[in-house]
Amino acid sequence: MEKKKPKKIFVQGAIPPEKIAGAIANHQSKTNIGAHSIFLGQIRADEIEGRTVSAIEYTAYEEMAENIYHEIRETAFSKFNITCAHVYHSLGKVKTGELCLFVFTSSAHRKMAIEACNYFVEEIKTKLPIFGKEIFEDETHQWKVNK
Amino acid sequence: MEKKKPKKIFVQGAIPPEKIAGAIANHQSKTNIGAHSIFLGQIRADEIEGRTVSAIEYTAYEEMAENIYHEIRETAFSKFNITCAHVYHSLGKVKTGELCLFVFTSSAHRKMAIEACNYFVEEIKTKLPIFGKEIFEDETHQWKVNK
Amino acid sequence: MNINVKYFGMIAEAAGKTEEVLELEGNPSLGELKDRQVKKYAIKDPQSVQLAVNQNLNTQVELQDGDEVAFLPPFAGG
Amino acid sequence: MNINVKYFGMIAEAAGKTEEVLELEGNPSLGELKDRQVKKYAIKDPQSVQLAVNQNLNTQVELQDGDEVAFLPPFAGG
Repeated sequence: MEKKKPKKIFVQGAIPPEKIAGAIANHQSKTNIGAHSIFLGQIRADEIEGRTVSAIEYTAYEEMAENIYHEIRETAFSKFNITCAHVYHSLGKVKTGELCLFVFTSSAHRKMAIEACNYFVEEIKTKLPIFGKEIFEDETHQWKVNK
Repeated sequence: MEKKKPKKIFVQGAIPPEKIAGAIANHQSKTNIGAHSIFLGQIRADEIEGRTVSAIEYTAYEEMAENIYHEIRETAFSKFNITCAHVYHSLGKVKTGELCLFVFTSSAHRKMAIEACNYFVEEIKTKLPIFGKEIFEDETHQWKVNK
Repeated sequence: MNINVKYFGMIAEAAGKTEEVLELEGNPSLGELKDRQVKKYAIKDPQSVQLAVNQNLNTQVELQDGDEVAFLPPFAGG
Repeated sequence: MNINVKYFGMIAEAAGKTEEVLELEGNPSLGELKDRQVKKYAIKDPQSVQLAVNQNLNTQVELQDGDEVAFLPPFAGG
């Protein structure tokens, strides 16, 4: 049975660029780090049958997502020689051009940071129970499905 | 013969985290972007035979580096379906914990952004005539060699 | 037995609610519970719907009184 | 002929300068120029030193009057 408290990954609304700068600045005192890898998901203004996406509204089965994220995180730390990893995903409405996902991994060397970042992104996209409602400019909507 | 003006990649001193936030913010109006991939190089306080690195002082054969970077960039845009790419490398002294390399690629989808970012990082490390003097806390130094 | 059911995304939209407590008779299997709710709320594309019992996607479990069963449409994070 | 020579990194340190103009007699090859300067400045680990002629690493060229030849130690960007 997992006893550790799962890390929080959800934030309300879009992730501001300043949060990313803050996360980077927080790691400048960790002088064993040589490489950071960052992935950002941004909302695209996709056009679907003549309608243009203006925002995605995210919901999640939060407790389950946090527990699964905790397992992903444990696996990542056992697979990759990383010093730290931070993941944030939006809940609620995120407008086109805004950021909904922020994955940040750090390591002494580039290879591990990059591989761990990719691992998190793939696992988050496929394993976390997060749901997205694509809202069009005309207020209609459809449900997003990851490919 | 290449006629286009090469992109500037060198900046004096460390790359501040705010520059990264600014670059991200500048791309929020590009609503065809769905994914950003970022790589950051940070100066490690490596200990070598009892001496600890306190900074790296970078120099470069600047004109040649910019011309080669231009070719790397052209190749990257032909290989990967990316919307934009930005690369900055420090010249002069960068202290431990500070950032010396910032690679930023964007695409509609994550795979292309990530692959292009990795491509830039590998090419920059192996092909650009950039030289690093590792300065130790006792003011002695040695010359860095990429592995 | 009482089952706490949660609905997400397009399923919550179809059901018109995000959760409810079902009083079930005769120890139905998880598959029977799914079929029942799919019909009741006309949930589309039911083969794309995953069920999680107490946050676990393993569906080889028998339902117990007090279980939390979540109806999960395709994931769309990132 | 006159050759503009540039030195970088540990080579500039060994040479005590970052550039100089060499007046060369008898059309030396690039290899001969390298050997000459390696000896002159006691440049260490000469097999790790690359030469660029007019910013080009292709060393299958004949030196021409006015060429820029750069002595490049191992790259260490990033």
